[in-house]
Amino acid sequence: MDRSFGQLDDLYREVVLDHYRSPRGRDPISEPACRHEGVNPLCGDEVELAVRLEEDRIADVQLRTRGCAISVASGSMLAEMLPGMTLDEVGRLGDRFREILHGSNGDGTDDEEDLGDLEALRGVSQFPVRIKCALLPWVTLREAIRACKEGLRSPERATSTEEDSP
Amino acid sequence: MDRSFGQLDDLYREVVLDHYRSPRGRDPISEPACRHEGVNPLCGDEVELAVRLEEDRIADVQLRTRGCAISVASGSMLAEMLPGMTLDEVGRLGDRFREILHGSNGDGTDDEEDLGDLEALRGVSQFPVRIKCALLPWVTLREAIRACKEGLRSPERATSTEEDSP
Amino acid sequence: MSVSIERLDVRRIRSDFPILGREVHGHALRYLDNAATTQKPRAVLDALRDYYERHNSNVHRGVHTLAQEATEAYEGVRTRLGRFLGGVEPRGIVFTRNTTEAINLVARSIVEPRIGSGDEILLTEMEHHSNLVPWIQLAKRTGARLRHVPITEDGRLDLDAFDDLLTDRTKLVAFAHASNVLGTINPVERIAERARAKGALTLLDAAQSIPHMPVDARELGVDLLAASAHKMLGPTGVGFLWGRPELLEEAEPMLGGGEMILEVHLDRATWADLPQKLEAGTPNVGDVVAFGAALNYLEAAGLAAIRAHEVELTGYALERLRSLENLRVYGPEDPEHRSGVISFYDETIHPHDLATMLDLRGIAIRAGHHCAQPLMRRLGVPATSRASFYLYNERADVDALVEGLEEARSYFG
Amino acid sequence: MSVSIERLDVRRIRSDFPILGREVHGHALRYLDNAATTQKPRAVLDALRDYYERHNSNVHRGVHTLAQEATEAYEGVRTRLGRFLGGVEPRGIVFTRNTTEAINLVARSIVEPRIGSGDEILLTEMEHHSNLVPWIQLAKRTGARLRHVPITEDGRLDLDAFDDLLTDRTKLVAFAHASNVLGTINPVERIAERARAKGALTLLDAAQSIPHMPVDARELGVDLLAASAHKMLGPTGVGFLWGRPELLEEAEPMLGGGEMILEVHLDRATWADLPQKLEAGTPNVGDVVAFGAALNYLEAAGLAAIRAHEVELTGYALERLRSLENLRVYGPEDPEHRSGVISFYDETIHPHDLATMLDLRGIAIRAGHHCAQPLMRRLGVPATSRASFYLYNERADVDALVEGLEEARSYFG
Ligand SMILES: Cc1ncc(COP(=O)(O)O)c(C=O)c1O
Ligand SMILES: Cc1ncc(COP(=O)(O)O)c(C=O)c1O
Ligand code: FES
Ligand code: FES
Repeated sequence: MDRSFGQLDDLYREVVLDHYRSPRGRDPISEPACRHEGVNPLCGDEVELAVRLEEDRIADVQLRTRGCAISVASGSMLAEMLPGMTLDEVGRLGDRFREILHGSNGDGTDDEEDLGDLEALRGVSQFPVRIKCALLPWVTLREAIRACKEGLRSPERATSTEEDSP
Repeated sequence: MDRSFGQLDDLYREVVLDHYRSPRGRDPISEPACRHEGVNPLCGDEVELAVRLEEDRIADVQLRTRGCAISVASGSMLAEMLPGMTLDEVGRLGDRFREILHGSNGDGTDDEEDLGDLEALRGVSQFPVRIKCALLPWVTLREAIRACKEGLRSPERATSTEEDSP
Repeated sequence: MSVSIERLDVRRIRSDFPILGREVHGHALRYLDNAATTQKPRAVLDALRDYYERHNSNVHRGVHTLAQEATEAYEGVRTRLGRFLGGVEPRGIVFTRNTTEAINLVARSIVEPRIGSGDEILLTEMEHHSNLVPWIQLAKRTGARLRHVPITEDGRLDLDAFDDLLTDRTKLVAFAHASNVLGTINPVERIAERARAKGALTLLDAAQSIPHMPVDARELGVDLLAASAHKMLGPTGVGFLWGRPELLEEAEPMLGGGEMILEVHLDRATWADLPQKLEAGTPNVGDVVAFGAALNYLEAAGLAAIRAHEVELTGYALERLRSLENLRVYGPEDPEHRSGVISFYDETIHPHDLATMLDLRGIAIRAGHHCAQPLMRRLGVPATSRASFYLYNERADVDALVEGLEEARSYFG
Repeated sequence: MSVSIERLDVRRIRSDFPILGREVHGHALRYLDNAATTQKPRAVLDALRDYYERHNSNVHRGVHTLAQEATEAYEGVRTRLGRFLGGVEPRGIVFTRNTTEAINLVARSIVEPRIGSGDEILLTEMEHHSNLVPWIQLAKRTGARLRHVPITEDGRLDLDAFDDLLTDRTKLVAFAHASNVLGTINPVERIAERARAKGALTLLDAAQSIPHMPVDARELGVDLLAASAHKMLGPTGVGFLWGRPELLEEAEPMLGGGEMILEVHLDRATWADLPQKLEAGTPNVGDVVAFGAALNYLEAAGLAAIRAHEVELTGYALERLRSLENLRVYGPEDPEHRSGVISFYDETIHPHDLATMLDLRGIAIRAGHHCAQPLMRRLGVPATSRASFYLYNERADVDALVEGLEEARSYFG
């Protein structure tokens, strides 16, 4: 039997496993925060996410993922990277992340977003049914921010139904 | 193109066509008669049948068939043959007729019913979907007789759903 | 129109259909029962086999490779069908068993929740039982009233009567695009436009049109549309409903079970998004995949070319049949106004006797009420004989039919 | 029992299934997702192809040769299935798309007309969504109340609780013969007997039992029984309901349309006899015919032999899985009390990660809620991993599964 972990290592890179084993963003954040609970309908897994904005910047993110290694790692990376970023920057980063998940290599120009650890999730593009996993925290974040903008402060439960393929 | 009517003639023998072209049993019969209207659900064709019994003998049969050549001919033969027969004889004849329609050749003994003209419908056995056609008047007759026995005198409409195969 | 349309290469097409090489009673099969169901090209049978030999798995939710492949193949046909219908959203397409189930789904899921006694459903006298019985059942459940657009002597819808019958009480107009008995092609756009103006929904029974001519669901202006794969070179067991997604979103699922749910508790449940919401249980994956191959085959042949071929063949058949004395031929005169379906009636020979006689010559036609008993009553006959064409039929089929009919007339006459 | 049962020749059986020769990610496919759907032997695919290449036609009412052949083939499988179920009347068998549709048919056609608010329907905590959602919908329409038999710690029905829950208000007891998650085989006869004594109808969801063991519908004593062809070597798109004919005779058809009628007027209609009455529109003829070949294949292999093979394999798998630490394995201990379905849960590795990892080794298992969300809640897990066996599985499949699982544990642990 083939004992190499070739393709497997593509999906679960060391940095992904590290985020999975010790996810960031678990500490409670101070109010007022906007909350959202996202569900991946494929598997029923859930992310509870809270975000605190300061003007148009993300001040703090907290999240609790009941999910697979991919969704947990993706959420952990998000929690680590986002604080301090403007909403515009977050939007661009999310777009770029979606792109590489759908297998685009970018146009090679220098002004592409720096994906940081998210880069390590590139391998998910080879596992189409798992793309929803990687996007689950992002979709939940988007809804939480929308809730903020609409002045909602109470947690809302909704479903991430973002399509995993174009 | 093959111009022989071989198989066709098996189904539509001359005597069948003769009954079809000038069906017997169309004259009104005197009351009290028992009536039944039979329908072939395959095609929606109908037989209106009236029978007058004298004790356990058939005195008179009248029928009006809106149907195909097979059903019309079968009904016409019935009208011609039955008057004067006892109900027992009619029952045996009907059974024998069903048998040959289902392809049985009988046991070759002498006491088999004489089928008379009905013999000419033997070819129907090679056309399974048409067996219902040949049986339509018989099924209707059975219901009319049942109506007599139950003391019903008014026409009843019902459906012949006799199975065309065992 | 002066669009140049490729002529069908009927000889080549025929060689794609294995069953056409078959003999019946010692004669080459001449299949003229296409309104009942159509034959299948090798490409469809290959797709079916390939699916089961290489990809078969249950769809959705599965992580393993076969499950992913099966899901992609299945959902790919939904997208493909969306293009076939003129570019509609795939989530507005629900796979059913057949046209009949699609119409029942509309009745239960979409019409029933919004109709009450006093409301009316407008049908026509030329409908197939599949577009009559679900409404009879619905009327019984809800107290809604059924009205029917009458037909004219030459077998068209009486549009003046339609205009009168369409009122503020009309909640739905459900009608056939092409009649499976008369061949009549109905003026869908006009009907849909008036219905829309009155605020009534429209459901098009496209079982006899989509297989035979270019159909653009949105251009027609109807809200809902139903058809069957088996009448368009696809396998039995697949039909579909297309509907405006907004309408389907409000729909109350007719069938509950796996696949169509979001969250299930013992005492309550929420529904998945479209289209899964309306597809309960394991779908007919294999046949849907094969249906995709049928769509490819039809588009490769060209729907406009198929239509032109059938118009020509129908014109020829009408001409030959009309030359026979004492034969009633139903439906509009002009083949441009009809599909490739021709019903006829001869006083001297019962349709079933004719069908049996033709079968002995290898010619398959249908005899009966064609699931349109009310129309038979309107025509004043118990049954008719019906020949119906498709892309693989040829003039020789028509010649054999007419010759067989003449023979039968002389035999019984 | 000391009946001698032929051992399956698994090697020969495997060679009958083309897909088992396939590679996935460079490894031989090891298909352990049989509870979701099963693979098809060549004989089934040949029957499907032969039908379309030689006999394809619409069924019933047709006089021509193809129509007769198609009708005989289609109705022949109904008779065949009646024998397979232990010799039941063919007219009590209704072909549907799948188990789900069969259960919905029972809900709409049989239970709905005889139930009202205050009445109760008794289900269990281990049901598949297909045997939960139709009743949730029915309860909403009728005001009937749903009750659920709880399960014990080792995944059996709590029969004492059942006895208490079964009352004079219970109109229907609907339950799975074998659980698609726990593998538990439920004591059908005992349940059916008590239900009958209380005057309640019984519906058996046999989707996970009929494919895997001898089942005699009448001996079990239930009134109604549903299953899916695709879980028993047959094609997708076919399921069936068997019911006591007297019950089906009273049924109010769920779907209206062609085939199921006797007489149609514009405003009223009467129904055909059983079973046509409950099959509206063109049926899935091709797949039903192929399903007949699946039944032949299963009987040739022998249902008792299949059962014995699965018990042995399940026993082996349970033994190996139970030897792993910190792995929860659900359901009864004794393989004689369960089907070839094994669900397990490992705190350290998410079922979907495991399924992906195994897939990279060619091993197809299912991860998720298995359309049994309430049961997942009862077990206190969001999802489980599930391996499920069939006649073509072998010990090497179990070995690969366990090895892959150990690998995954060391990878993530
Ligand atoms: C116990 C049980 N019931 C019902 C079903 C539903 O079967 P289908 O999807 O074929 O309708 C399944 C299959 O997943 C099952 O395992
Ligand atoms: C006009 C029309 N509507 C509906 C149907 C029903 O189609 P199906 O039997 O595939 O449901 C037919 C086919 O006979 C038809 O011709
Ligand atoms: S499997 Fe549920 S989020 Fe990944
Ligand atoms: S076809 Fe109607 S009775 Fe023969």
